[in-house]
Amino acid sequence: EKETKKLNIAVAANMQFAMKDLIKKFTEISGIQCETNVGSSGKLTAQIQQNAPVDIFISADMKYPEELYKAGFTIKKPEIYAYGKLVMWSINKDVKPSFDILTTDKIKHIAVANPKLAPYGKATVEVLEKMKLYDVIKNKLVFGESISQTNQFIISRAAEIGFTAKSVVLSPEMKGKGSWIDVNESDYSPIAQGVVVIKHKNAENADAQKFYDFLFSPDANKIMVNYGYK
Amino acid sequence: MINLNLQKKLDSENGMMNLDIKMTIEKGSFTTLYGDSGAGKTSVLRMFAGLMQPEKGSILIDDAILFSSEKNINLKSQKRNIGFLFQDHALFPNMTVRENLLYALDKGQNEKIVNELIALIELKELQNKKPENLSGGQKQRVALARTLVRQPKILLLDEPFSALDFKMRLKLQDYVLKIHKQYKLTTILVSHSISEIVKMADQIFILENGSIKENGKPIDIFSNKKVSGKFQFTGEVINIKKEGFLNIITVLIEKNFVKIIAEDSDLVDISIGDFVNVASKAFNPIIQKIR
Amino acid sequence: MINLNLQKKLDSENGMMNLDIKMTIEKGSFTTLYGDSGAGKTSVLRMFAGLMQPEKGSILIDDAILFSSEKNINLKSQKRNIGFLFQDHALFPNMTVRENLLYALDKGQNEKIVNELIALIELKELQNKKPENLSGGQKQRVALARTLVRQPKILLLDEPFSALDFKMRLKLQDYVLKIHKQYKLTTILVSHSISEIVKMADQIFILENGSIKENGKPIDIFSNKKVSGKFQFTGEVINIKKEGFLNIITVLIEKNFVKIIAEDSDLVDISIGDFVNVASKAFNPIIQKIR
Amino acid sequence: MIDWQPLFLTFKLAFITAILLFFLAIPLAFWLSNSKSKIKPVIETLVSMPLVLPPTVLGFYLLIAFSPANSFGAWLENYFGLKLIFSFPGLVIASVIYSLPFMVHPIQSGFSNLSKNLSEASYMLGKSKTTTLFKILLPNIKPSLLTGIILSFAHTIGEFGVVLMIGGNIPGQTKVASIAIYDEVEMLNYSAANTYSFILFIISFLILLSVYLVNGGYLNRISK
Amino acid sequence: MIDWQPLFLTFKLAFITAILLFFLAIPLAFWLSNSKSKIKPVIETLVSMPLVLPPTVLGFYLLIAFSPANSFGAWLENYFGLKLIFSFPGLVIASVIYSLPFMVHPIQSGFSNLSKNLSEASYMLGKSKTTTLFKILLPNIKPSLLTGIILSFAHTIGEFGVVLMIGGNIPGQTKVASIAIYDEVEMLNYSAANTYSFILFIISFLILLSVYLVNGGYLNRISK
Ligand SMILES: Nc1ncnc2c1ncn2[C@@H]1O[C@H](COP(=O)(O)OP(=O)(O)OP(=O)(O)O)[C@@H](O)[C@H]1O
Ligand SMILES: Nc1ncnc2c1ncn2[C@@H]1O[C@H](COP(=O)(O)OP(=O)(O)OP(=O)(O)O)[C@@H](O)[C@H]1O
Ligand SMILES: [Mg+2]
Ligand SMILES: [Mg+2]
Repeated sequence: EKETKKLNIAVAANMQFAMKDLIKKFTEISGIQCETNVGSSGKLTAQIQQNAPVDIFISADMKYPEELYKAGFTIKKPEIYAYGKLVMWSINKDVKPSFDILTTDKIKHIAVANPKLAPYGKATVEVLEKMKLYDVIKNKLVFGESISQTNQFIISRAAEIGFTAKSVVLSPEMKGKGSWIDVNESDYSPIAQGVVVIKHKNAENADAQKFYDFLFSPDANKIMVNYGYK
Repeated sequence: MINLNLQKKLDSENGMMNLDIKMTIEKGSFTTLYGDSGAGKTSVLRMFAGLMQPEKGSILIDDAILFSSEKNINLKSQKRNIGFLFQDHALFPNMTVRENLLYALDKGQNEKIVNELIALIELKELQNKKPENLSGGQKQRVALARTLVRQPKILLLDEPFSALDFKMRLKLQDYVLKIHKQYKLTTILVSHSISEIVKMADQIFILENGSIKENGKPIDIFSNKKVSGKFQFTGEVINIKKEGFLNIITVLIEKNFVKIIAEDSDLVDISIGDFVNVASKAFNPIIQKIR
Repeated sequence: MINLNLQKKLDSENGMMNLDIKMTIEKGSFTTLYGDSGAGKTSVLRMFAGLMQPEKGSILIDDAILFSSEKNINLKSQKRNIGFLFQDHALFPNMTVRENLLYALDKGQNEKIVNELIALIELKELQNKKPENLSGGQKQRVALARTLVRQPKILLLDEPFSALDFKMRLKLQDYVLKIHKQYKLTTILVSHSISEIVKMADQIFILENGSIKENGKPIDIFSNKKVSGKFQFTGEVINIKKEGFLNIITVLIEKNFVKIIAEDSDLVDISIGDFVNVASKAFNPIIQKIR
Repeated sequence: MIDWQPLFLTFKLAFITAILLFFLAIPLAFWLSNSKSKIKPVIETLVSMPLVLPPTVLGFYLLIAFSPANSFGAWLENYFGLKLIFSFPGLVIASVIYSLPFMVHPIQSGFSNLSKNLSEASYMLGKSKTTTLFKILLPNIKPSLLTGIILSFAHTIGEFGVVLMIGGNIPGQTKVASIAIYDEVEMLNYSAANTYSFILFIISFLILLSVYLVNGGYLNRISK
Repeated sequence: MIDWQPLFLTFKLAFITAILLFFLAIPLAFWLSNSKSKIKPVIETLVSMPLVLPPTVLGFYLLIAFSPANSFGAWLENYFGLKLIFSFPGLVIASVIYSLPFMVHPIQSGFSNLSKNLSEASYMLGKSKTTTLFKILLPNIKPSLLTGIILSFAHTIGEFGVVLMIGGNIPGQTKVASIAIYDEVEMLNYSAANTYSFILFIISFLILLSVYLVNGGYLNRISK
């Protein structure tokens, strides 16, 4: 039993592909086996609140870890392990991403992550509002439940263009597909992603702490930068 | 002694009908219900069997109460140990002829009876067919056989022979009579056929509009009305053939044809299709047993 | 002229049965099918109606081909304009009695006929009831009425009167005969009752095991076998009562009781339940019309 | 406090879907119950297949199919002016596809359970297959029809994945209640989610209950 | 390349759920079709209610109910040693609750379509309600039983929201195919997601097709 005990990592869905490399590296270094439980941050938070067996929670924003901290499920305050970056992306060959094109007839639908749920969605709205575009193109917006669904809107070309995470367009699967531009980072509040170690009644969380520490190591940082995080 | 006291409001051809029946039946007797379509015959059987609930009344077998509206007793159908042949067969469509009979077996009862009954109803070759492939009369025979499998102490038969040809009907009538006697069953038969009733039953109840109009021995009931010392029949004129002054009239009296020679004067008023009385005052018939 | 030539393998009580029927029926005639249960009567009607497909053969009405296995023609039931009374009624459970009849109306046909038929079958009071609440005989009457609504040129009746009491049966027989004549219908009736057949039909086909064994006029068919110049009947001994040296024997001859006085010596061999011949050589009966 | 629009949209979607399905499923189920065709089992199976894919996945495939960037979607848009993605009609079509088995299978089994006698009797009265279907067969499988309607109605209300994918969560157009509730749950706004769920639950409960009451009353009346 | 475990788990879950539901639904449907109780329409409605909630939301409520942090979940854990969150048994129970209407309603309508004659005939042969149910009623509503089994089987395969919420995403235990597909989509691995979907589709197709073929053959045989 003891030997097969693995570290349970709850991972926000959009961190999943970076996480694969991170875990690989971590296991290489520490020899600790990990098991991931992927879901939306909201779902994972709900599960943790119901005593689901989770050792460490890697969220896509700060809100959910804060919530858990306040409710006393974590050992420490959440720490930011990375910042996400927003990009504008299109798969269509004849669509060159730019803010000007958004208002043209060429663009009928703009895919955005749900601003209530996904930090990238919130950031997108902020940007659009700042550029006084929001009210103009409000009717073109379609909302994905998560960043991943937003990607699907773009990839299926149901939406001609959309806003997503930089990690997406840099991922091996999507590299070179369509065209994208960075959104000026000063136009939106930073997309901070937090991590917390979950408190357990009696078990010790040494492994979890190790992973936590690993996340802030240069090794991990290198991987995350590769995936478009800061 | 079986006591039926049944009251229930039913719809009828003349508006609302108050079914109100009091019947006393000896155990081991063979009783018939006779009456017009809609008189309430099937309803009486269904109440006896526990498939229909009387509004008021009671059903007693000796001291056992099967139903009593006063005492609020209503024994389930399953517990009444009554065999019921339904007017519309109600064979189980998912089972073959044989399986229909096997299903009726009581726990631990010998399967032999099933083979006997299948032979009796002459459906050996069809025993592995599903009911939907049977003819009307074949279904009726299976329904009868299924009712007889358990040899229940009380047997309710709702027009069990109506779809059968003459030969088969006689054969099954005889069989029912035989087991009725052999196992001392109490049997109630619904029938529209007087000869069947007279042949089979000890007792007849004539139902009219939900009430018992008459009851007694079938022979008395029908005799009082129809028998006379004379040799006298009712029949229908089928043919009239002229031969010189005489006419040969063919009269159908049930299954028998009688040719009668009549003079023209006798013929006034009589034509083909008329119902007639045929009688003879001075008649001393010969009687012979037939094989 | 209607020509039926039907061949089909059916299961039967004696193993496989080769139904093989050739029938010619005059238009406007009244034909009966008679035969044992399982002989193939219903199957013949179903093939005529297009509900069962013959393996080989043809069905012709004058020059019109309803079915031909050679020419690969098989007219749909709906197109054959045939009325069919099913042996098991097949009333529509979702409709009341009246709605069952109304449904049968052709487009533009007058509703009057429905009222007439409901009155005829004496179900005025029950016309708004669903079939499940009807008695067996009531269902049969509705089925008959429903078949008659459209007054189809060809009428197939599969034991239409079997569940009816005597009075109702006579009444409906008469009605069927009346409309048969009035509208020049071609009617085929399946029946187990000889008196019914003789009364109604011009022509009888006796089926045995899927083939036609005999056919002709009912009166000839049954007469040849049963009529004699003598006044002679078959009946069953119901009662024997001793009075001194004499015995009064009651014999049931169909619905009639006859009392016969016999000496002890005549009685040798005869006991209750026996079938007997009752005959008289010298007999000159009186015949009277009855009202 | 509560935004009623998603609820309104949900019931509108569920009603329209159930009604469309009803008329679509009847001929299909009728054909399936009568056919002796070799491909019948294949069609029967295909009808159930939308169920085995996770709703979001099915939604994604539908999205690709309906997208005007692809030939089928372009054809729909050019020839029929039909824009199915991110629109209410698209939701309806997706729901119809997804809930198809809930309507077809119960009706089909209703037909199969029915005695052949009834249709034969109707044919002998010169009635066409269509008349027989509507006047005789359907009225005699009311419980099955009810099952089909209830299952597809209720399922459309709770549907979520397909709708989210095809609809794009546009307020007033495609943001149905299930999405609204989902959003609240994800935001850990449990009390708002509870309120929505409760309202959805109560309205659905009342609708279905009244259906069952009416139906029960009706059944009691005919079985009396 | 493809990890077969989620597929295996999916079909295991679907089989177990369908079988459990079958035995659970028969008595319930039988009661519903016979009962004249006043609460019957209420129960009928309640059976359908799991459908009207979005699966994740239902999953959320089940999560709360099953959680050892709450009294019901704690009771289950203490008295039965049952851990329902993030475990296969939890998935089974959740699926059973969610798919209940797909089994109960078709079976109930099958019973209702059946003529009362048959059970009466059976009672008159002295057979108990149970014997009558198993030997007479159920064999005569085969199409309805089949509908119930197919719908709940297929629905469990495609189920996703409830399963993800209750089960988490634990390989070999609760990571069913629908979640595996979800994972691949999240990882932008669309080709892997397609492969999974395709395999899921094909296997389900073959299973259902063979059910329909066997069933069709059977029905043909008895209707000959
Ligand atoms: N679909 C069928 N396939 C094969 N055999 C059948 C089919 N329907 C009936 N049979 C058989 O054909 C034979 C003739 O049946 P049919 O119904 O024609 O008899 P019938 O003369 O009408 O008898 P009854 O007077 O009992 O109604 C029976 O032995 C029956 O079992
Ligand atoms: N469940 C019921 N509720 C009300 N009335 C009924 C019910 N069942 C039958 N009836 C009516 O009760 C009357 C008697 O029916 P029953 O079946 O007892 O007649 P029957 O004597 O058997 O007639 P038949 O010889 O035609 O079979 C009929 O008028 C019928 O319409
Ligand atoms: Mg009766
Ligand atoms: Mg017949």
